[in-house]
Amino acid sequence: MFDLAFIIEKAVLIGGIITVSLLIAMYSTWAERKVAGFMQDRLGPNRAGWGGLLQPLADGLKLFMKEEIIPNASNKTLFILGPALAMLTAMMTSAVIPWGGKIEVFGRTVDLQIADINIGILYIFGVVSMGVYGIMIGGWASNNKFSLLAALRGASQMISYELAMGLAIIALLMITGSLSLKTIVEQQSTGWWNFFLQPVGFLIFMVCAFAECNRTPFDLPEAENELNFGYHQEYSSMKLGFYLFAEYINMFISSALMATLYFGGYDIPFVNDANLGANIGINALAAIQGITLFLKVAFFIFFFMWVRWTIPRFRYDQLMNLGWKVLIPLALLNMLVTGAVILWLGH
Amino acid sequence: MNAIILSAILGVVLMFSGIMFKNGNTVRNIAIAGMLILLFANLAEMKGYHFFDINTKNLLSFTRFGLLFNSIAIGATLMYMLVSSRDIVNVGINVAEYFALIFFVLCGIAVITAFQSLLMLFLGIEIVSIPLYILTGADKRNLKSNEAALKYFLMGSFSTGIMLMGIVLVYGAKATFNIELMGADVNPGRNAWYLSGLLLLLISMAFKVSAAPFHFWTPDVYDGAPTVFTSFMATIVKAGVFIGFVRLFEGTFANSGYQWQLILAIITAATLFIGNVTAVFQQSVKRMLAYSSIAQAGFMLFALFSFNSLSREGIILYSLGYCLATVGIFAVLIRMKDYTFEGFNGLARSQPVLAATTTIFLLSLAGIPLTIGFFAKYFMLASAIKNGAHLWLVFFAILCAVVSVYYYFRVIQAMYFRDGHAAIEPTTPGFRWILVFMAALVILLGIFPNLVLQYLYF
Amino acid sequence: MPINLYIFLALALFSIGVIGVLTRRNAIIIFMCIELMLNAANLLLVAFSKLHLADKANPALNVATNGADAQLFVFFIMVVAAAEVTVGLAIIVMMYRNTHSVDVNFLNRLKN
Amino acid sequence: MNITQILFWLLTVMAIGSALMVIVSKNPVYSVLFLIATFFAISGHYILLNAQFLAIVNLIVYAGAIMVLFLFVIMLMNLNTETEPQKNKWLKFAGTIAGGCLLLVLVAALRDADTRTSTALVKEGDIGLIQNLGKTLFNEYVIPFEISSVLFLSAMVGAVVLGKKE
Amino acid sequence: MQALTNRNKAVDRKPMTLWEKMYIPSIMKGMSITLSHFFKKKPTISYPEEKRPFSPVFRGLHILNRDEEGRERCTACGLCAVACPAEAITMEAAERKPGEENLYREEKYAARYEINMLRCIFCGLCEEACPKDAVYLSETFTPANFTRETFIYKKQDLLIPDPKTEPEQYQKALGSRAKKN
Amino acid sequence: MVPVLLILIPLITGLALFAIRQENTAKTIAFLASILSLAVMLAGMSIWNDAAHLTYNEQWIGALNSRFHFDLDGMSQLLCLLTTFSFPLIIYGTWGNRYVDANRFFGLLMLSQAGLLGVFMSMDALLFYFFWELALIPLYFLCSRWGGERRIAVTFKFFVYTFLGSLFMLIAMIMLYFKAGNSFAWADFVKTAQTHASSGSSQELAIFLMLMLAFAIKMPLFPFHTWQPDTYEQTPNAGTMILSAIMAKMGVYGLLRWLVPVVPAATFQYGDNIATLAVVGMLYASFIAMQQDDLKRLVAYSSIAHIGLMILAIFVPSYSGLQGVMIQMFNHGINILGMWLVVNAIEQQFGTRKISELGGIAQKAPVLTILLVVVALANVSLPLTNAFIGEFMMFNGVLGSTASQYSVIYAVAAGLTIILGAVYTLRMIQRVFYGELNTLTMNTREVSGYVQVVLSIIVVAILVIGIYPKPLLTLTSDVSQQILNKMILK
Repeated sequence: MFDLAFIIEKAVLIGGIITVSLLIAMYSTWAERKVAGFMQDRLGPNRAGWGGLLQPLADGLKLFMKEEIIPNASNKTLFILGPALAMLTAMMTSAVIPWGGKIEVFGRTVDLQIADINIGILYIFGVVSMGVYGIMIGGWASNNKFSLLAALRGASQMISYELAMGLAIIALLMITGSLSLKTIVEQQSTGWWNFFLQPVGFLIFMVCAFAECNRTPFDLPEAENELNFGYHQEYSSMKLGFYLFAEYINMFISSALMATLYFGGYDIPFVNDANLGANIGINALAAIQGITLFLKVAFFIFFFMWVRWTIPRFRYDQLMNLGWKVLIPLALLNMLVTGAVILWLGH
Repeated sequence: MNAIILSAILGVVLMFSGIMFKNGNTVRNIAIAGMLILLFANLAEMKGYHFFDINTKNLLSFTRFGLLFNSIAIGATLMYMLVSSRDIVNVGINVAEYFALIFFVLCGIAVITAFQSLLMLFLGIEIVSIPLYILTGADKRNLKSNEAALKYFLMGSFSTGIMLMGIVLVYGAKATFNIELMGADVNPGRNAWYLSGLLLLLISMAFKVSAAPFHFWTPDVYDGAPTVFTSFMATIVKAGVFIGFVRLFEGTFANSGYQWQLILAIITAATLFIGNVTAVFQQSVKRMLAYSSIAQAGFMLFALFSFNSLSREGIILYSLGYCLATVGIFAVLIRMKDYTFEGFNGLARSQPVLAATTTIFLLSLAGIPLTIGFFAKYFMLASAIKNGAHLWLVFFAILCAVVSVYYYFRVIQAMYFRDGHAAIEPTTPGFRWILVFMAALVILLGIFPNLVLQYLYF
Repeated sequence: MPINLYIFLALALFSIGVIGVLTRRNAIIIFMCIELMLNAANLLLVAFSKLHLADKANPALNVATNGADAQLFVFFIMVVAAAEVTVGLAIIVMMYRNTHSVDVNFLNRLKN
Repeated sequence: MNITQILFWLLTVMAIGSALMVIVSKNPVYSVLFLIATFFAISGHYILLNAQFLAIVNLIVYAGAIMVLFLFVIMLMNLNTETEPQKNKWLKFAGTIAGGCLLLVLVAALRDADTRTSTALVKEGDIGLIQNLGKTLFNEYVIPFEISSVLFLSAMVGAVVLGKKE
Repeated sequence: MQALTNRNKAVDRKPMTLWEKMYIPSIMKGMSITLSHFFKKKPTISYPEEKRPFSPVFRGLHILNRDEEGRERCTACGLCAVACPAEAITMEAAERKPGEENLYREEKYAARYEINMLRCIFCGLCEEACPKDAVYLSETFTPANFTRETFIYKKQDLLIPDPKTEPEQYQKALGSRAKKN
Repeated sequence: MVPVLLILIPLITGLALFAIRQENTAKTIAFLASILSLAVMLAGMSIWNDAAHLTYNEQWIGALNSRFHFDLDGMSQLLCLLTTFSFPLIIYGTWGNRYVDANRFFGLLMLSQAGLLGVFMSMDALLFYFFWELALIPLYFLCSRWGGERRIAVTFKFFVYTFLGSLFMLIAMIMLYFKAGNSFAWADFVKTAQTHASSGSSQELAIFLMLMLAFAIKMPLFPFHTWQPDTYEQTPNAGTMILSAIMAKMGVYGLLRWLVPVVPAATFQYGDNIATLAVVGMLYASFIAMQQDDLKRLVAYSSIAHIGLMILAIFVPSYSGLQGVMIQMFNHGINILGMWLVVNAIEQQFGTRKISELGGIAQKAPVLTILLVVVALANVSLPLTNAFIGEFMMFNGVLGSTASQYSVIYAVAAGLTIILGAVYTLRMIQRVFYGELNTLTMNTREVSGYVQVVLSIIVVAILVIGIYPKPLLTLTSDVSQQILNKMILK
């Protein structure tokens, strides 16, 4: 009844990916500060460990050690549920992303993907749309009007940009014809990367990804000059840490998604993966593929930070205007053009 | 299909016309022109000219019955716009949107009249309902309007829920959404699903057409909504939903035996009773008309009670007569300063034309011969008599009709026989001419109903 | 799974929705209960779609559908629900602006 | 009990339990959250029935969009427990009884012989997969698909008409 | 009005062209600027490990000097306190008792000598004013501390180490500049 | 052609009158139109007296198989003659009355004439129903607008009563329609009744009861008469005249045309019950009439008694009785017209109708008195007056009828009412015209020339028919015989 090996395999994969996600998120905080420093002609953290590599651990330790404050007037259950949800939804997204080709362990061929479901993209959408709740619940439960305002802002921002994101992806789907991320990656490894077929779509997707992650220039929910500290104003200690972590995990997943959807995923550029695999063995290939993907992801994470330290924050009305009046029409246009081209080529 | 597509397009055109033209009257003229186009298109379809060649995959079927009703609905809306569009402009600032919503409602009605699949019925009803919720609440400052909108909305979506459950159970039993295929018996073991589903459908549709005992929202909503939209809601829309009701149960009830007739008879009787008796006690003409619409729904339910050619003809005539008359009365009512019966005192002296036309409309509603209202009731009663079962209902209906005379004639009495100075806003000659035209139509069709009915059979 | 389990489950949810509509006074919660009713219908539709798919294999039953239509119906229900929510919440907010309450029992001014 | 059955009962309990909590909870925010939980359970049922597309769409549309709107409104209105005065006890009681009766009647009516033997396919059948549904949608059901755009237009217009400040 | 400098520029209020409205070029420009900074050499000096060379005129913490025999030079004349624009210096004079000649160079000495480093502006006027060459400013930074009281430097904080007992430290504290004198 | 003209002349005149503002012009036009229709009617009875001119049959509502079918047979001719004869008299007789919005008043009057004529000529049930209502609605407005103090409530009661009745009639008609194989034609109704006569079928009973109700309310038959005295009292006199002189005949006509031949079995079966009601009603009305102080109410109750006798003769039928009914319809029409004219004249002059307040008028107005006495004597059916012929034939018929075993009792009871009628009529004459002059009647003037002319015409008609009734009797003999043939007799 229960395929034990299968369960173990998946458990290991899940464990691995969670670990990796957490690690990457941890080091994203380090990288963020590092990049910020470099862009501002500084060095960034460099005391804890070599090049400040132990800084995330120190930060984590600090957050753990901090006093846990739950405001009296808050709704306790929801106050705790908020960051938990944020973290949960952030982690869940990674389930459908293919991290590499197949590997052979103990005589089993294992896909480096937790679940290759054929509605992968929709799944991601579903989970991302759940992400709003973490913010909203946390913000509301704090019983602080700034938190609430920030939470509502965040929610409306995320919902608004989800639309454009979806429309951008629809255009992509017209080309791929599949919602499975694995299939999409495989298509790209034999053909063109989708970025070259869908540059506008990618642009839209990327902008929306920024907004979904509440990253600058879309970090309205945390706009400290207007809302003090945003929706997690009342949070402290590890609950705050969860929120911050969730943001970085989101960033990581978004990067992975962008890489997967538009930049060939684990496809090694300029190389025929299959031939390479025949030469160096399937496990080595998977390793290289994994590294390729992580390089791409790293680039996008860097890009996230790069943008953060370049572009100033939007005003709220500008944000909404961009979402509804620019991105959505653009995405629709993109969709129409894509459809027309496909129709034209099809005949 | 002409009407569906064109009404949707015209709705969009009107939406944008609001951006282009700030002047409400321009928008109004566009709307009236659009309505003419729509009417023309639908008449063309009746003559066999299809502007759009679309395979509906058996989801819609454009029968003569549906198309004829559609023409009636569009025509009545045209009349409605001609007499009341000025008042629509006065409701609020979103003039273009109101007109657009009316076009969308017509689109929904066109879908309802042509539906072949329960899916289309569901969509059609929703397309009709949602704009109506909005129109009900269009007078945003007015608390009554707000409440009416909320009430209407909650009741409407509640009944939608019930309807869906009904559809689901019916689907479970018959494995199809197509009302034609539903006649075939698939699996006798699932008959209970089918019957339960039909029952839920019946309840929900009764909600939508405000049949007793599911009518309680109607007076409040009709009273609270801006009067000009009440006029639209209570007439054209209600009749449209009725057509859907009839079409739905034609294929299902009629085949599932006569165990329904008793239920329907009770619903009909209750509707007639409550509508008429409560209307008697109203002090406001608007509320009286709301209750009278319930009472009229009771008569329209006869079309469901007995499925035969007479009932089809009857519901067509009933819709037409009811729409024309009620739209006319409301058009006058909107201009009254005082909505109570006393407000009408002495109207005949100051506004003889309005009083005369209103009288004709009221006589039509009461079902007095020489008006279309008579033939409407005639066909309904005749269909029930032909059907033969539950004749007591016919007598009950007659008694109720007599009761209805009481409150309709109260208005006439106020206008003609009582002294007073009915306060009324000034009217234009054009308005009066249209009213006269409508009254003439009521009488003409009251003498020659064939002018309409022949289209069912040509 | 036996279809009657699904039927009972859906009916239970449906009835809970109905009870909610009848007993609560907060317009938003009433509205949510209506959504619950819609979802009960959706669930049952999907179950029926798979029932008909199972029946399709049985030549003794002449089933007209493979069940895909039911799932599409669910899709349309969701579509409609979304539209309804837009309008409904707009109405509730409008109401709230004027009365600072969403209590349906306040909706009795029309009675007089 | 195999794993499907376990999952079925688990989800059923979750669905009914949270649905009950929706109508029992005093705090509207809790109601919303429990409703979301119900939707999750229903989505789980969809997955069990191999209707993946609907499962996800249910989550995206209902849990992800509709319920967010509800939460939005409730939070903005700051509706607390005290905001909802209690309904008359008897009315409540009557409402509950009425709903219960509805359930009873329907259940009693639907306990057909055929009902007990018929089964719905679980975890099999690919009609719920997106490519099959998509093909049906854009072949057989393209007209309702297009017509529903009218619905959305009017909803949009409605939101503008009702929401815009005059 | 005649502009004083040529740096001011009139605000350009003409509407943006479509190209400008797309923002992408400007975003690119901004991104390239930040990226170029990313690769620029960082001017940071890792302080405790690396130090910047002081300028010859650097004025650091005060020091109360001693003479070659290790006696305090200060006679508590108060000229430094008078000269101090920030009024950071206070002192209390005392008479030298017999037997203390090895401690104080003159008959009078400062029993208490305090400089409030929070007020001090390190202008060096006290150094200029001192006739006995007793106070001067070294090359040491003001170290960080936790409380305000600790920034009021007492005499023992200011006194240079005894050249006889701790000659190395004395030399170090004396710094390079003192040698020039 | 004649039927069409008969309907169109008053109809068009009526509609046109709404546009004419001057009172006298309107009145004159109405009068001329009514004269014109009388002329057409007379022409129809003499020079155009053939089927081509007297029938009109055209397609109307195809879906219902209903036709514009008018036919002027003997009975119709008689009643149309009554109508067209009465209207000029009514208009001329009330020439002195002043009305607000006179044009509308006369317009409605003409419209109701159109309706009445239509009722008497229709051979199609739906058409019959139409005209039935068309006759009612204008009268309702007439009464409500120009009536007395309590006019609104009273006329509304009247309207609701008759409307209820007519709705029941509609149902009966629809049932008959299906029974006759989707046809509204009178001929088809009768044919079906003759071929499928089945006494005791519940449907036939239902039809009978519903039709009976409609006609009973209209005539009115006890106990459906409660609207009548009030309405007669409150309506303007011209309206009262139409109501009692012509409209009451609609009910009788309806019985003869649409009830008796159409549901003969039920008529036969339940004839006794109706006859009993009629007799009770006659007695009741006569007793009440004796108590009345108001002239109008007195005449109203006497009318109930007279109509009761006609009903009795119909439900206890024989050839002689039916002929009596026919001629009595005409006679009662003009007699009561005369009565009303006198009442109107009195009311116009004294502003009151109370018998107790009047007295001694004969001293001052001998012409009026003479004319009235003749009319009143006709009303109590003295020999040599027209009513004597009718009542005698009816009594004769009832006594000679084989249809009921109680015919003798009926005849005796009905005979009693004749005596009672004589009592109250003569007492009224005595009180009002003779006796002492009082302050009110001191200055009595002779009645106006209009009334004198009209009353003279009526008196002449009374005497002529009383002496030489044969033309009228031959006119209806065929019809009476036909009706009798279609009834089931023992």
